Amino acid sequence: ALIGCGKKEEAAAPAAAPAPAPAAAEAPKAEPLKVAFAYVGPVGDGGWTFAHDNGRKALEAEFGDKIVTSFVENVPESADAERVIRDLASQGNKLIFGTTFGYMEPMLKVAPDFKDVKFEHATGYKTAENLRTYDSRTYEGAYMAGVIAGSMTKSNTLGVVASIPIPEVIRNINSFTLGAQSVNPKVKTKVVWVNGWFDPPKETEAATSLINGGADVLMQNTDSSAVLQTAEKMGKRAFGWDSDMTAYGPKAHLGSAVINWGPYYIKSVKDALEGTWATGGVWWGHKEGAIDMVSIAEDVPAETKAKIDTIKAGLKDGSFSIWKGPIVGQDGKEVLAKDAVADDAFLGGIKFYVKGVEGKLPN
Amino acid sequence: MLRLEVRPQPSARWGYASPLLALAITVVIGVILFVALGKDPVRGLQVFFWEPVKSTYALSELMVKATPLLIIALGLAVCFRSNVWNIGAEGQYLIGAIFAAGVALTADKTTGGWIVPAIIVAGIVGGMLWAGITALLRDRFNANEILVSLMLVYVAIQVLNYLVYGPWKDPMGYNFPQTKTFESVTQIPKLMQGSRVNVGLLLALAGVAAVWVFLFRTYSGFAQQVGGLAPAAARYAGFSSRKALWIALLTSGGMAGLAGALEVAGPIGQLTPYVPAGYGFAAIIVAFVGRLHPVGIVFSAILMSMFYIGGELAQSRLGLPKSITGVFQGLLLFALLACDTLIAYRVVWKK
Amino acid sequence: MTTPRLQLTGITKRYPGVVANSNVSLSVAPGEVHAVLGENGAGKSTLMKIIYGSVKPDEGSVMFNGKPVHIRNPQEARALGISMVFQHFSLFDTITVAENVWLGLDKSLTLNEVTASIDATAAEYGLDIDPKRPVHTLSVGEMQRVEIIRALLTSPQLLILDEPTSVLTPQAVEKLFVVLRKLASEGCSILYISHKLHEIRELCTACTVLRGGQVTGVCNPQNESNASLSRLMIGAEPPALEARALNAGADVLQVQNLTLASDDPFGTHLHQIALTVRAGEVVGIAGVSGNGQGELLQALSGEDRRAPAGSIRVLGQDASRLPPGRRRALGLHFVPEERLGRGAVPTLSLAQNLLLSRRDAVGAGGWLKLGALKAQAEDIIARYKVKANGPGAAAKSLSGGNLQKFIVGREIEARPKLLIVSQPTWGVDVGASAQIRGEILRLRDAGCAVLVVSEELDELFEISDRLHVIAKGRLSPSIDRADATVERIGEWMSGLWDDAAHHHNKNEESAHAAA
Amino acid sequence: MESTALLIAASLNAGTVLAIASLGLLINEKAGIVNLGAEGMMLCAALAGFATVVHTGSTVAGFAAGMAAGALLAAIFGGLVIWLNTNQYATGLALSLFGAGFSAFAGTSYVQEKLPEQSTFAIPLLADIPFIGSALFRHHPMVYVCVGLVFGLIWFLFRTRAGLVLRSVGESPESAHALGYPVRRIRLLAVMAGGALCGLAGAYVSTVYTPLWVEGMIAGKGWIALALTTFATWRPARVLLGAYLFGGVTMLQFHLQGMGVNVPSQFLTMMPYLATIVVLVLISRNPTWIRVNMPASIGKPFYPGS
Ligand SMILES: Nc1ncnc2c1ncn2[C@@H]1O[C@H](COP(=O)(O)OP(=O)(O)OP(=O)(O)O)[C@@H](O)[C@H]1O
Ligand SMILES: Nc1ncnc2c1ncn2[C@@H]1O[C@H](COP(=O)(O)OP(=O)(O)OP(=O)(O)O)[C@@H](O)[C@H]1O
Ligand SMILES: [Mg+2]
Ligand SMILES: [Mg+2]
Repeated sequence: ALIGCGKKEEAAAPAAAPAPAPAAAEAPKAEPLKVAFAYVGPVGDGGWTFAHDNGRKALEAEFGDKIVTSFVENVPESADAERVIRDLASQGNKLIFGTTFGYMEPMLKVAPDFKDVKFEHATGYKTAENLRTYDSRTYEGAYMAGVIAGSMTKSNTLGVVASIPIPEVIRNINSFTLGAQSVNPKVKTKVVWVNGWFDPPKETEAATSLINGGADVLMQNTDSSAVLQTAEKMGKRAFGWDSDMTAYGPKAHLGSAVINWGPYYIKSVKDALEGTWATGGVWWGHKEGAIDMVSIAEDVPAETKAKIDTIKAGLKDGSFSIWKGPIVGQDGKEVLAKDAVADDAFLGGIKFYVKGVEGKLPN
Repeated sequence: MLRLEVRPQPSARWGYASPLLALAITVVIGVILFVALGKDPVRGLQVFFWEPVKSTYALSELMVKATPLLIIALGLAVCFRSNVWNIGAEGQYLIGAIFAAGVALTADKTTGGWIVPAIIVAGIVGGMLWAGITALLRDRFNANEILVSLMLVYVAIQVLNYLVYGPWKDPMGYNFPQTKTFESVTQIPKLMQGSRVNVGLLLALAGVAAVWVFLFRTYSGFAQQVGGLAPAAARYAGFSSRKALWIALLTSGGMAGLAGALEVAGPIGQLTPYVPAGYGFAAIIVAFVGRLHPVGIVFSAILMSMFYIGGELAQSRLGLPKSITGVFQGLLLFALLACDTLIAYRVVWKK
Repeated sequence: MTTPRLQLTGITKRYPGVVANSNVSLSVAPGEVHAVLGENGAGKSTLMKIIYGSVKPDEGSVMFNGKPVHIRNPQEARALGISMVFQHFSLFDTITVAENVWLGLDKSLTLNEVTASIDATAAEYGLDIDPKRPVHTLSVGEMQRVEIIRALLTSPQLLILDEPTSVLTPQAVEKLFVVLRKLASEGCSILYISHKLHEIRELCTACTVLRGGQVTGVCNPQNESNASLSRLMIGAEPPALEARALNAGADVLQVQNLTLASDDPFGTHLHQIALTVRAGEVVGIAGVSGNGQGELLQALSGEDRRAPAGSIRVLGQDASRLPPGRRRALGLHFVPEERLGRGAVPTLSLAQNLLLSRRDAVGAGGWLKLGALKAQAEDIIARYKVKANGPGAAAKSLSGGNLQKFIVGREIEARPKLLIVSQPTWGVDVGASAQIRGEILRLRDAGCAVLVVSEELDELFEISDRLHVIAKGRLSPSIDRADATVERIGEWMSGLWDDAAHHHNKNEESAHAAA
Repeated sequence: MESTALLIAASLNAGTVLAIASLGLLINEKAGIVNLGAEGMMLCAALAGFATVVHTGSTVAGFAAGMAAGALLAAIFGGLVIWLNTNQYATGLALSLFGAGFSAFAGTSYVQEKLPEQSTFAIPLLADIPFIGSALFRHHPMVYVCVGLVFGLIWFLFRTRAGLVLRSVGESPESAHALGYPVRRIRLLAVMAGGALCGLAGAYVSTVYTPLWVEGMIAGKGWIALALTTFATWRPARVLLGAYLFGGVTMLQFHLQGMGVNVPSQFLTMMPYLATIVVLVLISRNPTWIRVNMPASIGKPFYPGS
């Protein structure tokens, strides 16, 4: 089952207090493992934090009374983060997930003081003995969305409501464009930056502006459903992002590029329980079940759907690479030679638009 | 009918009792709220009023949180007492942080300890400059300072974003929007091992004394306040309202900038888009709850920090959303404003 | 005997710490012009507000045309036929005359109908006014006309006028009296409040005197003398001031060619002001308020520092651009007309208020010597007999007269070489007025130059050695008190003085004509 | 061409939110009260409106709920400021803070809710006129209601006796009191009317403009609405014009980005705020202008001596 498919009942479930572990008393076994999450947004953002919280729920479903989970939401990426994470560690949590880039430095500071606690940091790049990093290949979802968008656009103009110009977002815009061009070489992509992850009215305004500018299929790399809703209102098409957003725009929805953190969290807890946890960094994609394109709209041509299935299969068995040369940059210069496959270092450092993306990359 | 009647003299007793009454009202409403939400009220109060002070570590964290609030609120007290409504301290705090970061980024392995004072001075200058814009527009064009200073907060946030996404981005940082972490020599010296409290706390306490002396023991402090209490009297006395405006804004801007510098070169240690944490706005409440009095502000900064930390703890301990902090802060301020009426008026029963 | 129009019995009104009215009874016959006389704070306004329904009495009853009434608010009063012109105008500056009048009427008239009736009433009573003008463009006299028209349009049976003449020129007062007599002859009763004895004796046929909230006498003022009324009012005759010889010395204040555009859009521009005050003399400036007094005083005190260079000299030094503090250092001290908010900060203590104009208790580096400050305040309180709760009392807790005594004391004790006083006894009772005037004259005899700006001609005649009149931003030539008459000064107040008295050249005169 | 029309349309829509709130604040201020709590009232109203639509499915009910919420909060503010004489600025700030906290707190269970589908609007015939049709005649009715509100308010303030009374209370509460008008009650009504309009604007944001609920979703619009009243020197028509201009600048930043204008997006994001400052400066330079139009008692407490 796809945990990314957000169900309303799940979201409405009361925020998780550390559930009393009734099993602990009966079971002669060891204490349950205490697992904690620090979230950057509200669990109900319907996007990034929501997806992480679905992962947490998947953990509870998988391990039952062997673990106890808790979370703190809305932890600003400021000096407060360190206190919250330190508090979680001193509360006896043995595995702590920090789900945003901004917790990297605070976690680096706390980790050495709690050698027996394992820290996991999403989207960062610095590690320590008891701190490892994890991330997901969101660009795979963006690419698949691009394929669908390329086949559905009538104006040959796509729009992306982009959050902030970090490599991940630029990579997603590029991948989206590459996907579209793979089925429709005439496609152009317009990008509007809103300089934030979560600002629904602004996302609405940006989406409106893109549609006014001629875009008829939109994707967003922001965390709310506002873009999809705007497309719905204005009679255009769009995608869900991070979680399944079909319900927010049933007519506009073309598919949702979801992140499914469950599998990784399950693996991580397993590592911790079995004593096999070791530092490092992982980057999971469709292959590991972390990324998917779901709820594809019925009016998407069967041909395109088939192509998506091929891509998924190719990603799974490793026979297909999204970032494979020749890839030409916006300025017409080749950035990836023919048949060269980009490695993770290349992907992690993308600072250019590919050909077909309009406008100048900020800075 | 209950009526208000002016007291011949403001009541000194109610001056002290009103904050306590306001706090009591807030606590009562809090207890009702806890019960309504099905939470144990005793546990709830514990989380807000006991856990944040129960250990040395907890206390030290309370101080970390309270220090910037205290510093900014002190400056705002001077400002509000002068009847200058600077509500853009958040922007001044940010620009202070940016200036401080600008200096901190020049440090390398060989830099000496002089860099710390330089960082602090840069922060103060930054905050002053930003507040100076408001002062200038108010002085030259009579533009409303409430609105200008507020709009400048949004501008400051974008300046910060521009820098961390652009020119100041850590070249080794995988393009993430943040500067490199500052060299350890730039770190504001900590007061003791094992806690994050730094000399900022001492600066804040020195600020309390300085503001008290300025306001209540110096001629210029007197002149400053007359402008706020009775502008025509200030003109009559020959106290320049322009000077008062500039002093008010530069003081509060400088203090906010100082807080920004202490925060980036202290607990944060680098410039990120998340430096704006709302301290500038919260400090407005701190200043009011502290009656715009330096000593009162010490207590209100601590109280406000307890609400913040309590709000964090209430999530992991009680499963309450963090926004409960804002509810309590707003309630406290409402209650205090209402209770303060009792200082100047007494309630009488009249048919 | 006819039923009285208004009959008050046993009215009592208590405020915290003050009994404003105590067992007051009063009766007004139809068509009678009835004076209510009393010094400041005697309770006159409070009594009138009770009649008009804006203040509720604690005890007592009101009968109107023989029927007991409970007037709960001004609307009800107006419905009964009671109208009131307040001591402090209740006009709105930014809206027009017609709209102002409209707001004071309860009938469901349209604005156009109101405008028409204003024109009609204005014609009938000779109260000339353009209903379309915004109120802020009116002179004070015209504003009062608006108030009176507003009252008349309700066709009142009882009209209350609370100190209507304090802002009028003597000629305007005469005109007002004509209107009031006409009204009375039509059967309208008038309650006329004033502490100007000669006015009451001229206009009124009955008089109720209040002292400390109590009725101390009922009489027909036309049968009384100033002295006898005064005795009823304050329980004693006002101390007479003996004439003193003039012993004028060197020029202390010299003002020439002071032309200054007001920085207030609704203000008066100053034009070619010339003025000299010598040591040991009191120079008075008469005039109806709003004719440039405020602007002139601001320029002299340094609150406004835009005066042309060289236009204001103090002891020979150019002071036109100096800030107030530097002028004080030259010996110029100033008592403004607004006590609360300008002369003193309402919420601060008397001691702290000393710091506004005195720096005696300021030590090195601006350090405040609180002990010295307190002692100084105590000294002034004792010397000037200020009734206050000690040097720590907030300025706003003092009565108007006591605060004025404190402020005058503060400035006089600074040993000024030039004292400028605006409205020295405005709203101050007879006893305190006499004390303040006495202090001013003592200062003059000690060789200080004194400039007094006042709207009370009696006061100016009493203390000045020479007089000027200010009108429309221009200052008349000076006239010795001995040569001045009320008629002449009254004429000058409308700006009609002989230009030939000044040595103007032709160019300047044509400039005047153009202005 | 068409994209310009759409830019205009989007600007009008964005401006409508600001205009409605700002007109409400204008009513407040005409009576002499400044309510810095606009942001908090709009947030609570946005939640109230959203929740009502979730439960009833009726947008109109949502608007009504938003107005009620706004008026209720305004009444609390008014009670403190008008009867207890608390500092208007501080009380307004408290309301802003409380409103933000309370709406976030009470709204947690609505974050994932969504609203029933909404119909699109077009005025028959007019909507089909090229350019003008898509610029002006395809809006949610609220956009036209807002224009109507402006004319209604102009009529009320400057043509009716009640409006004159309201203005006179703002001009000189002492005089109005002396003439026997119930100043405090009038002020309270004005404050509540202002709150109701802020509430309407808030509910419009959460039910139509961006039909969802997330905490803090008003994102500074309340503050800009406050700036607009000064900006417009307290004239309703100028408020509308200013709001549209502001909406235009907001939309323009995205439009320029879409056109590939080579300026860091942060600077474009700054534009609306800088524009506000610039206009404030231009307006405030002329003190006469402000003096004649500004309610004289604005921000000052009034306590009638009993
Ligand atoms: N609202 C009030 N609250 C408390 N005391 C008041 C109030 N109004 C008037 N007083 C007091 O009541 C007394 C009578 O005041 P009132 O205004 O009636 O005097 P007045 O005779 O009209 O004086 P004036 O000649 O100065 O106008 C004064 O001592 C005054 O201070
Ligand atoms: N509106 C008011 N509210 C409360 N107290 C008032 C008010 N007006 C006056 N008082 C108080 O009443 C007392 C008398 O004030 P007021 O100025 O009327 O005195 P007064 O009798 O006119 O004396 P003076 O002749 O010296 O002016 C003072 O203590 C003053 O503080
Ligand atoms: Mg008096
Ligand atoms: Mg009176």
